[in-house]
Amino acid sequence: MSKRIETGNTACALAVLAAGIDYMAAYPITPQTTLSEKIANFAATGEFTGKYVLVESEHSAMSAVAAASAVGARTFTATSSQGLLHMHEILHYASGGRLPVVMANINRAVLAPWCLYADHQDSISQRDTGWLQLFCSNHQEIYDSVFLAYKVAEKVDIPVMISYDGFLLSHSLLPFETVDDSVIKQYLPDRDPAWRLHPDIGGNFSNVAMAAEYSAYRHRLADDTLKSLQIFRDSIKEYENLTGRKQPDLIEASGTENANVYLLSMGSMASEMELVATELTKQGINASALKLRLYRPFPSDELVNILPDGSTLIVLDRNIAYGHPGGVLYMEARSALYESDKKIRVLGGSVGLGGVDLTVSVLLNEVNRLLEVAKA
Amino acid sequence: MNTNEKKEILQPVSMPVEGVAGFTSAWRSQWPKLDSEKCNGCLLCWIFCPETLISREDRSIDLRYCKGCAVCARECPVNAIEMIREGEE
Amino acid sequence: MLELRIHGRGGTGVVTLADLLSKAALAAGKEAQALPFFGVERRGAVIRACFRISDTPILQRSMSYQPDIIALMHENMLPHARNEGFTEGEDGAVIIVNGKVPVEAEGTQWLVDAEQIARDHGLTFGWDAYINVPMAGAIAKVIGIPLESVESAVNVVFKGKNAASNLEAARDAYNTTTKVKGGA
Amino acid sequence: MSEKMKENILESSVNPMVGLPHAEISKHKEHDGTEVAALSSKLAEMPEYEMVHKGTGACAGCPSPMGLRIVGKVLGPNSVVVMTPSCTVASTGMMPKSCFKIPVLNCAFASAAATATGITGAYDALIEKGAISGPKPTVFTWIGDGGTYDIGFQGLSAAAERNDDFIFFCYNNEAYGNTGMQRSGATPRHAITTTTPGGKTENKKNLPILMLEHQCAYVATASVSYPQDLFRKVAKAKDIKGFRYIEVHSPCGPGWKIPWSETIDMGKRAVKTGAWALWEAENGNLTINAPTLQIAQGKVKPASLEEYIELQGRFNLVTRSPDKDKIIADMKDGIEKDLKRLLMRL
Repeated sequence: MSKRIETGNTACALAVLAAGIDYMAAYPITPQTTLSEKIANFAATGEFTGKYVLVESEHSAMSAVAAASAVGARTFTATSSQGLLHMHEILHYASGGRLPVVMANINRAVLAPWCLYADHQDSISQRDTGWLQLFCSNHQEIYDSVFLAYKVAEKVDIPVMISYDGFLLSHSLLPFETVDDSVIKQYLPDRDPAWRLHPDIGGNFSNVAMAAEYSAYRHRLADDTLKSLQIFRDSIKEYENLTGRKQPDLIEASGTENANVYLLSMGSMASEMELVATELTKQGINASALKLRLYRPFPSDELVNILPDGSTLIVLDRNIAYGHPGGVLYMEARSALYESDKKIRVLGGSVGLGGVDLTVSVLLNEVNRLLEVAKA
Repeated sequence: MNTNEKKEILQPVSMPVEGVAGFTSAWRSQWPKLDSEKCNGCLLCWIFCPETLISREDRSIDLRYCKGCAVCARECPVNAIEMIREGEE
Repeated sequence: MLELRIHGRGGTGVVTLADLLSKAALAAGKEAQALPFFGVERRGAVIRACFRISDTPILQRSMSYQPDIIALMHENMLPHARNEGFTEGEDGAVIIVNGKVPVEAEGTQWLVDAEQIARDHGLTFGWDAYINVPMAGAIAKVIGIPLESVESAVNVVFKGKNAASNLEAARDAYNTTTKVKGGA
Repeated sequence: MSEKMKENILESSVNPMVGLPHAEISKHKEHDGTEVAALSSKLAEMPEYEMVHKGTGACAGCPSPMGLRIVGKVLGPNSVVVMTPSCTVASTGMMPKSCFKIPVLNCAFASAAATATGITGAYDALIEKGAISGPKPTVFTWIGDGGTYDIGFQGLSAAAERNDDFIFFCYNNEAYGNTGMQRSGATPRHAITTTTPGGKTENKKNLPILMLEHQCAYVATASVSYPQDLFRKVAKAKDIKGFRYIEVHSPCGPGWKIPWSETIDMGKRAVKTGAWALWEAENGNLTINAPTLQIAQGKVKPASLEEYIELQGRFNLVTRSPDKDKIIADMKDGIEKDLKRLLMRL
């Protein structure tokens, strides 16, 4: 294990290198570009030993890695924003085909108008593609998430998307600890698929299904997605045991225990929110920040368990759930708490769109505004 | 090939079988009748049959699947194949 | 925690400067964060980068709006720095300038002729000088990162022949950066 | 649009066969004795292996399984195929059944080439790593003209430029057959399709030439009606590493509005009129095959284009047009020019 300080994209590239990827295809897009460039450099120096194909579009990138995954390869691609939207069709294909592709999405705003900066609209627009989605708030999480993603993806045969904020994480430098290759090998042995596209095995992948077969596959995917929650929990524990390093929970709470006010968010904002909770506590409001690490499937049980009866939950989203007030996390949190006996006031807002800088004071203003609404 | 037998196959995969569309003889209104006497063994019927129904050895036709397209009759240079109305001999 | 904001021009190595400072801070056993801000403009355009150094993990993910230190890669970056906002005066931000004479600003100021140092060590590209390495040396000195840590960072970032001249440049800058205004 | 044209369109869309000289079809046989004799010796030597199971869901007389059978004889069981939405996929059989003995990867419409890129690259990586044992399966695609000329062209062009190691087969039936015969970039001018009820007003693209200009390892045009030529070209392609493109002209019963029995005959007419040219090119070096070369050089008189047009219901608006002679003369002129341009590439 060694401590390094690198950009988020380099942290991701180093993890990709250690994860033993067989096949990668990617197309450049800001702010992902430096990630695929970094891996191209690793390929040029011979450190990356897999096949790396420079395709002509994100649609082709996802098509190629999905196909390579069907052959049994451990595959990786990365994109951002429009690139992710361009992949959308094939995202459904990869999950429906139960192909354990892992992808990094460097969160960035989507058209129109053009905007290059951090915004979660790109990944949340893929919410119902059947992909599992991890979010990161620092470089350590980016690095560790790559291994976790492969671990879970290959166990449940569902693709995983790792999202982290463009520029704020992708291009910033932060320290993180790498893990020795031997430990990673132990955590992530070579992929051993039950089926692969090969003449020795045979099979026609994804030909036309009638309603009954189709719905059975889709229900199975939905069930397995929910079941993956436990696989995530177990896989995080296994990683902790192997590395001896504490991992954040699916929803990581920080700040005051038994707080009255909880601040739920994901991505880089979730880190700054820890400072907001501290600031609120200083002002006499017992606050705790909740960092969501896994967005799909949504860890509802964790959320319900953390929140004490009578508390207030403020949810801040870097996205908009059009047609519903606030963003997707707000929607998700309200849905999770509906069945709970606990009486919890939930308020939500969308902030930081298009990379609007979320300083402690900006976040504090929004939280205070929502707390006023809660009082009213 | 390190195939893990224990793991369940979750991918939507079909396996090859004969007659995916059933016995497609139901699709036809005419059937091809080969006159072995006339046949010169050129094998054009064998190569052009879309359903792989004609034997290269003896040009016998697997009528269970024949859709009656008549390409064999059409392409036979010596008119050794005749299309017969379904139900007639 | 100490917050630094660097004002420079695109294509002059500000990103590498941030990389060097971060690695030097890590070598010195500190927590650090470098956060470059990119516009859509290209080479030559005015850019800024934030750098934080701390004894505890850094949780901020936003830019610095009240930095403790302002680093001007060129004297003419002062209006840009003011535009972005910083507290000017004896109790305000410390200013580090690449130049021969101090800039017209209140408060503590450090001066380094990074341009000349770069040229002395052949760190040029066409008409331009690569001032990022000498600036890293200068900033390191002001914020208290030991020279050995800067040297180890230079050795990580640059390889071969480049490393030697850059090391020299970093040392020169570290040793010649002087406080020209204010402070004790 | 004249009233007469409207009538013709209505008539042809109700019954595509109306007005066709059916009775005469069986009188025209495009065989000659020497050709058959040459064919038969080689057919007897072709491998026994059949890639397609009996009893597919394809239309009667469909050229796609005919072509695949020949491709299968060359490539054998150690091969995998990529398919996009097409007639072939629709006739594969429903889950959990498949009519193909080799593995198939069905992918999204625009993804054919990139999918094959992924497969071939993954085999390279996994074989090198020792995760799977060789020999490497032959990777090929079997894609209609829609997935090749139109929605799939970006990926196709890119895979050719990267020289990815697979064979891209386009089976060209000159329309979107699977969705019920809409125009494609491969539909010839004047052809009626469900989206060009007044006849297509644009020329088809010359995609094989575009592929030739990619300077890839091997590019060839072929026809289901010339099984040996197709066999030989696939065999040549099989032994070449890198990107290979083979376009197989595939006359379509419902699309061309011809009786099922006429598939092969129409394919031969297409070649003998010069409307479909047979050629191949290794690394951009062109060879024009018989009988296209002889037609292009004027050594062999082309077959009747009038008949070729008249026999196809999709050209009913031409057949019935008062300007028929002029239209057909223009078509002939177009074919001659195309062949001349092809000769100039030699």
